[in-house]
Amino acid sequence: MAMATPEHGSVVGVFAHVDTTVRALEDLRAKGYHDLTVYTPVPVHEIEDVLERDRPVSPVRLFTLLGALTGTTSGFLLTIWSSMQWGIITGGKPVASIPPFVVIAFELTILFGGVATLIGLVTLGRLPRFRPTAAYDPRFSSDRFGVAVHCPPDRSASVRQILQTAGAEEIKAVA
Amino acid sequence: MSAKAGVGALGALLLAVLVFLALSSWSRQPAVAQASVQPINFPHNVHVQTYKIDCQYCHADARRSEYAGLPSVTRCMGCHKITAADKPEIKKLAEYAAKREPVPWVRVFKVPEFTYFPHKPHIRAGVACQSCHGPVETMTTAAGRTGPRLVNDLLNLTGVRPAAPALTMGWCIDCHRDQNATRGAKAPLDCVTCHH
Amino acid sequence: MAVTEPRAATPTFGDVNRDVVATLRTPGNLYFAWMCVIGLLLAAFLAAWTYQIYIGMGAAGKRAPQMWAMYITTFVFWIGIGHAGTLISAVLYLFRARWRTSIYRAAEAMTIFAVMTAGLFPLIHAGRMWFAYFLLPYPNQRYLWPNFRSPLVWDVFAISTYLSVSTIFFIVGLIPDIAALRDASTGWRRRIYAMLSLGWEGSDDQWRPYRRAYGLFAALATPLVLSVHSVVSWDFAMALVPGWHSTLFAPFFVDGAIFSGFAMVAVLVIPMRYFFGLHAYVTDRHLDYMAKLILVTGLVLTYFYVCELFTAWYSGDHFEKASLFWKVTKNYAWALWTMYFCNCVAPLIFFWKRARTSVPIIYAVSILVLIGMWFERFNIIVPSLAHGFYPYTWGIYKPSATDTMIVVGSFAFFFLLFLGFIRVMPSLSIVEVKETLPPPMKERHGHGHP
Amino acid sequence: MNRRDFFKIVTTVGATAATAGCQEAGEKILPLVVPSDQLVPGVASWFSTVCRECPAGCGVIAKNRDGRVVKLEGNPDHPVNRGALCGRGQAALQHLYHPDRFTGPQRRDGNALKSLGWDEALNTVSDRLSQARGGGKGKAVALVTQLENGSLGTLLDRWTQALGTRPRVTYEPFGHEAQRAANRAVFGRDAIPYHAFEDAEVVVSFGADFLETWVSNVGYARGFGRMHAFREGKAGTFIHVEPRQSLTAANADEWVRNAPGTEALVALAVLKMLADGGAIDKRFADAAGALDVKKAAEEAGVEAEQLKHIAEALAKAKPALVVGGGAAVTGSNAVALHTAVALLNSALGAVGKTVRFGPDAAYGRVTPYAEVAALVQAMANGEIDVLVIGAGINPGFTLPGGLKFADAVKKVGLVVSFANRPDETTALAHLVLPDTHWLESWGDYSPRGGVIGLMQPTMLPVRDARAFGDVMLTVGRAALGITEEGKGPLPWASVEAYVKTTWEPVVKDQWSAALQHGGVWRDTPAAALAPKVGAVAGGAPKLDGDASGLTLLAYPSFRFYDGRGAGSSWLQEVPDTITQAAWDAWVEVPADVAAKQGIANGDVVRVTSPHGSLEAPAYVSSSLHPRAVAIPMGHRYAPYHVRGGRYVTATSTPTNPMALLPATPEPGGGTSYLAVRVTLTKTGARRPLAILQGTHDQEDREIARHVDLPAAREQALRGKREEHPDYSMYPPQQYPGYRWGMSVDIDACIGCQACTVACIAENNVPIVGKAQAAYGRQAHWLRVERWAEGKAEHAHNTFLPMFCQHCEVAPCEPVCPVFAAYRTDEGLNGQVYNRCVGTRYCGNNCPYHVRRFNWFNYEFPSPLDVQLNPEVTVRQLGVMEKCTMCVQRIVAGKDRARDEKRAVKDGDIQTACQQTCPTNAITFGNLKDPQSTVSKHRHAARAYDVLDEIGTRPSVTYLKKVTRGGGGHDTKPPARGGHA
Repeated sequence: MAMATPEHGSVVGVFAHVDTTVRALEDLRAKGYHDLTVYTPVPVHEIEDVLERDRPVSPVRLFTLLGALTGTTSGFLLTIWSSMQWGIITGGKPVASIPPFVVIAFELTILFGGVATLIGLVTLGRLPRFRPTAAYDPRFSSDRFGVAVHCPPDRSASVRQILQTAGAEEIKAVA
Repeated sequence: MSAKAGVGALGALLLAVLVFLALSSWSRQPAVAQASVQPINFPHNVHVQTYKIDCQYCHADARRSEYAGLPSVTRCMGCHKITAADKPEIKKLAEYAAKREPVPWVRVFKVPEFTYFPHKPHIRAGVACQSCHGPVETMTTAAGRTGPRLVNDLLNLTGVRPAAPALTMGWCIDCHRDQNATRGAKAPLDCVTCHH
Repeated sequence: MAVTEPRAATPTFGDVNRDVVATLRTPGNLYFAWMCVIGLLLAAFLAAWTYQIYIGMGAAGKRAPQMWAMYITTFVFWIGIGHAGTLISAVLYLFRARWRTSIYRAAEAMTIFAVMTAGLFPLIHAGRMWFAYFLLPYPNQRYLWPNFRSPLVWDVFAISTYLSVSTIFFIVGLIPDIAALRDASTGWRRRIYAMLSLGWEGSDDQWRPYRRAYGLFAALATPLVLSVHSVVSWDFAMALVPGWHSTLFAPFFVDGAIFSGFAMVAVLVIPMRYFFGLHAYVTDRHLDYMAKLILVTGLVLTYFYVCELFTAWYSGDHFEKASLFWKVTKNYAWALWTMYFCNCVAPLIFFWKRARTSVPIIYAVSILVLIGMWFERFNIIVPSLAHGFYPYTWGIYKPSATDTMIVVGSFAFFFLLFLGFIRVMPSLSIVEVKETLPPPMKERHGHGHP
Repeated sequence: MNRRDFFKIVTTVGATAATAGCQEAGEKILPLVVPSDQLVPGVASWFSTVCRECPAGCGVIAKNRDGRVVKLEGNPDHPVNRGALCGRGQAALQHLYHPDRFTGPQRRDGNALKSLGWDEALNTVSDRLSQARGGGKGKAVALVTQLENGSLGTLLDRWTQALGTRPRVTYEPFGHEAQRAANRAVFGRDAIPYHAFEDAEVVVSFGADFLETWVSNVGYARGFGRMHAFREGKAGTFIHVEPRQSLTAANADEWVRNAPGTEALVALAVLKMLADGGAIDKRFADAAGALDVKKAAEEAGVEAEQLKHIAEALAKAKPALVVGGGAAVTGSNAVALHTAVALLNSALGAVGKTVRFGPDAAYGRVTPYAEVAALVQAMANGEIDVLVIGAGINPGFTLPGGLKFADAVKKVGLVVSFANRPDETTALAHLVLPDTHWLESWGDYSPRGGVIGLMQPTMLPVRDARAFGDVMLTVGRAALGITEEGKGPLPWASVEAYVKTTWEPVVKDQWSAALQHGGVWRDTPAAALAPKVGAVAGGAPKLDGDASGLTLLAYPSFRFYDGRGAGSSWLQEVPDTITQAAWDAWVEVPADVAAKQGIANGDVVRVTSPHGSLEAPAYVSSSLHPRAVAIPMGHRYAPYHVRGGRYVTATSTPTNPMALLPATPEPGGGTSYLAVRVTLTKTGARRPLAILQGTHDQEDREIARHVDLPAAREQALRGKREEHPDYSMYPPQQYPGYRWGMSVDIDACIGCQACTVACIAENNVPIVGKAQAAYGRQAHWLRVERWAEGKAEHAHNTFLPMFCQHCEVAPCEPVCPVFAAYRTDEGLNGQVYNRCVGTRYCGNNCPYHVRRFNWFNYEFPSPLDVQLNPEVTVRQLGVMEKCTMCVQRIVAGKDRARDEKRAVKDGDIQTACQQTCPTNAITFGNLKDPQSTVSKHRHAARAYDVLDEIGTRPSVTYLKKVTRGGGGHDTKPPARGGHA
């Protein structure tokens, strides 16, 4: 997981191609640079393969599971409890008639699951961001790939070297 | 954020449900507001406390009718021909009596629309007037804050359930349920008893 | 309106951004002309609705025995339309059908707007719509709760869940695209897009949960798609009315919904492709696939129709048989036969490959299918009620000006939302289209087209 | 405190309880000025009086709540109606609170009427009267009133004597003059006897519509119910002879459709057959003379077999009752018919048993129509200077067109009408002095010998009005030059004073008891009378008009009588049970004729006779005799019905069949209703009728079921109901207290619609108007359906009152999203208006379609809103409503029982429909009490649930109709499934 530490600056390499980006990443990792942020216009398998190698699976699914379970529980709780409030009989059926309540529980399962997933996405992706990170470049949303390497200033030359060799179109240092 | 947080969120939600259930069982009391403006400044406190007149002496229809009834001018004059006849408020009363006109009292208590509320069974069941009308014996002109209020509704919407305001449905139900539970009364909880 | 010439070559990542941004240029006069028509229809819709609220439901042509009529018909119609979008984005996503990418954004937008349009109808339909909030479960001073046994309450839950989850799904899909728009725009637009994109940057720590979440949304939305129209169908299936009380209804409705949904997608995407010059993205292959889907769902629907007839006959239920016989032969027979023609016969043309790639034929069949599906719901509701259990009340429903205006106005409402959307948001998913393109490589190897 | 003050109660308390709207700040409560020991605000008081909607004179009790009458019920002690009331009686309130009622006197000003003061109005009349007297033209003063045989009548007769005017004329359109003439001839009694239907075993009617308007329809319907309805294996037989299938005919076990005008012939043929068969004394055969039965049958268009059957039934009966002559069959041979009927009764030994002279009907005191016609002639000749027309009658509408009353009236110097709302007669009057409504009046009325009903005001006059008698006393004294009360030949201050004076010797100190009781009644013995047998000429009636034309059957509407009831929107909207048409009038056209002329339902046809013509929409009837055309009388609209198109749009041409009739009376002196042949022309216009019933064919749905008499007897002995298997997943509902239920005996139901009107009155049911009713938006909680079986031209009809079935497994309840429809723990289907959102799902899902929706905010045009029952919510736009089993009465009944510290007993609570039913077809009670009538009905052999195969388990049980064998039509129901 990449975190820009304030005392460190970043060196950003802008790439036009996937294979060059992958090469830069492989090289950086080989040299022991793990504090990387990669900007891509689309998720790219090749890049993900490099990055995901030593990372755990994203925990979004836990949010989904918990949300969904909450939904199921509250669906049944709400329906059964509120029916018991008056105990009104309709159509000769028992007051707490489970089959119809399954529908409500199901819908709440999906709803809460969806909302929880959204919450997971927002928290884990640290959204919203009100100010762009320094390393970001508008081209990254179109057709360029970016590799930001967070390193102390004294290592930046070496990083630049690696990026250059990999085939970066442009290299810049940001705060 | 982690799985721990998710468990925490679920816990918080369940807790919220419990708190909400707890709040739901708040008790009920008639709300009192400032006194109404009436054509004659009728002091309930004097009549009830000083002269120990029973409510139903004047509101004589309560025990036999849907309405509690208001005393006729003649009945008022029965006492006030002599009693306090020189007071300005009584002179007003005497004027109505002389003109043979009813006193245009202003309504204070009114149940919501489409609701049938008969006094008779409540009197028969021994419900004190004050349970619904508040401590009228301490009031000058009758006062009551009744009916649903926006603040109350909004609080309800947020899940906090404040005590139901007087003369709303929840308030009636609270009392009926309470009476059935504590006194073994047979206060009906059937919708059509009041809504027909 | 600028019509961009189709470009033959495979577009690059940059082309995608440019082409999509191009769709957001100031539109031409034709667009504004359409908007004027829509505006007028909407004004009529609002006037009719206001009148109906003021004077009472009697303004609409409802009566005993048709206590429900065109409003619920149109409600179910729009809910059905709202199926294709999520089906394309979720189910086809899970099945990794990559051809979905170029149409799914439009389809999803259509879904949400269709469900929003549909959502108006229960309100329009309620005799005291100002008390519609009684259907929501919230603590209140009356200590009253909705009746969770009522299919209408299920509807409230199903539709609001569907709308919420679809909207979340839709917005999540939009975020990276809005970021792209942000980066391609200036001034106040940029600021708005920046806010809407939530500061999306496309960094690997964002893509990771994003991809995961997207898959989960798809997994949640799939049973939801199937459940929503099932729940709507239970509005009928749970009732006793002959012609309604059938276990067939849930799959029958879901299939019909997909059927009409695809037709509506075709109706929307074909002009979009033409006006926005998106031939490179929406190719004849896409049309072919959609036509095939329409054909398949149409055949399934025909099977259900046959089942319905067979069940009525084979069950020996007197009321059911009488109701069906009446529907097929009496006052509303024209509506039933229109439906059979539009839904069963018209799509058969797609057995010919040339029809599947002919834009006019696809367009015409899609419109017929939409008409047919509207009539399907009409046939379920109005004629069934007209010939129910009790002969005393048998009668014929006549639409009034008010309900006609409201039904027509609902189309205006839908198109207002849709046309507005395609002017301000990318109607093609930038990210997903790029995903299907070969990624830019310096050396030729790796990905090809699926 | 005097009586006036008694009602001077100003209170808004009651009025606001029922009406919708926002809570207004500063709402006033006005208490009584003087306390009252008789009246408690919020508690109803009941006052008994006599219904004057027709001359039958049923006893009525009026429910007064907070000074206003809100409901009428039959007086349970009154010997005529025993608590029941017909729809017209129930709807009298609509005339009391009629929006068109005049406020104070009116004077003609061109085409309009203008208000004027009472003094001026009375002076105008008295001046004119004294002028006439002074000029020695006392005989130029004529007084026409409705049938007033009590104190008011006597008072008015004194008035005519004192002023030396023409004798008073009592005008009743249906005066039964022919019957009187026949009884004069046969028994020497100028009277209409009491017909004891209840004691008969077999009733044969030759056109007498005794369940509709004939003489005393409520009393006779009660009697008929007791005689005819199946009870413990006993059931009487009823055979009806009439060319049209009237409501009465539809109730017959055997309806014989004869050619129009041949009732006398049929009656004589039956008499002859009886005599020839030796069942009766041979001498009665003389009456029939040389009549050939076969030929007569042929002429009458009936099978000889049917005549034989009638004769056999009569011969076997112990005792029998023969009645004849409804207005529709009263033609130039009406006296012959009645003579034959009298002879039949006499021969069968019915006189003294089921035909009782002694307790004679008040109708016997009506001035024969011939004298009315003579008066009109005198008017036309300019002999009349002052014409005073009392309240209740509308000669401008009800006199035959051939008499040209409107032209004759123009020759009269001063026409004074006492009608209290505009009608065809006030349109001709110079001065209108509105009479008080009978519910606001003092008086008395004797419906039959030995029974005198007392009338008292049940509330203060709704509009500025003065009692007819009071005004006549005032103007009479003034015309006589007497300025003070208490002097001269007319000393009484008011009718009230006169009534009290005349009753003083009768009741002595029992005045208030009599008032409370509703009058005094004592048994009058039946006279034994020997008949005088002479030859009767039973030939065809004389008919004016084209010989190729169709015979016109003008018949009194059971909803409107002669038009008196038509001012009520309740009665207008309640459909005619046979046609199920509401509001508009129609021309019943035989199917053959319709097919030939291309006439469809709703096509406007012009009906022309030598005396006039009318235009009305056609109703194609397959049961009407192919040589006849039938038009109901009494169809007219009140101004407020048509104003602004409220309920209907005004028709430009008359729809009143009286316009087609000749002036000539029949030999008995009565109006000749069966007197013309008419031609039909299709005008090309269309005016669809508001027909509320979708179809009369139940398509094998077994909604109305029947069982034949032997099977019913056999089952009754076994005494067990066929139980329908119950397939519930769930345990049955438990009822901690009561479980309310109802039962409807469709064998007893005669389709009179009284229950529908009572329900409207009790439950504030709104009126929607013709177009809305035709479009399935009628708001009735209760409807009386007619289901027809068998051959179309000879349909076998069953009447089935349908209302909320209060199902235990109610389809309406679970679909309601907000619990507005739910099951109470006393077994009702509650409907909570406050909660209703108006999704109408319940309305769709109710298999019986008895739920009603408020499509609009229905209005109750002032002052009709004063009638609204304060105990029942007036429903708002957008909510569903339906029968509540009169839950307000249940609440009140339980309250009464609790006051007395006991449980509710069977009979404590009566629903409005049950209370008014003349034949006791409807029962309400506690199903948990095995001794209650409703429980017994529920488990009776004849019991069934409508649409039981759906499994709704209704709380309303129906008892099958019992079909009697014999007769010309198939009585077997089409068998299906396992139900008998």
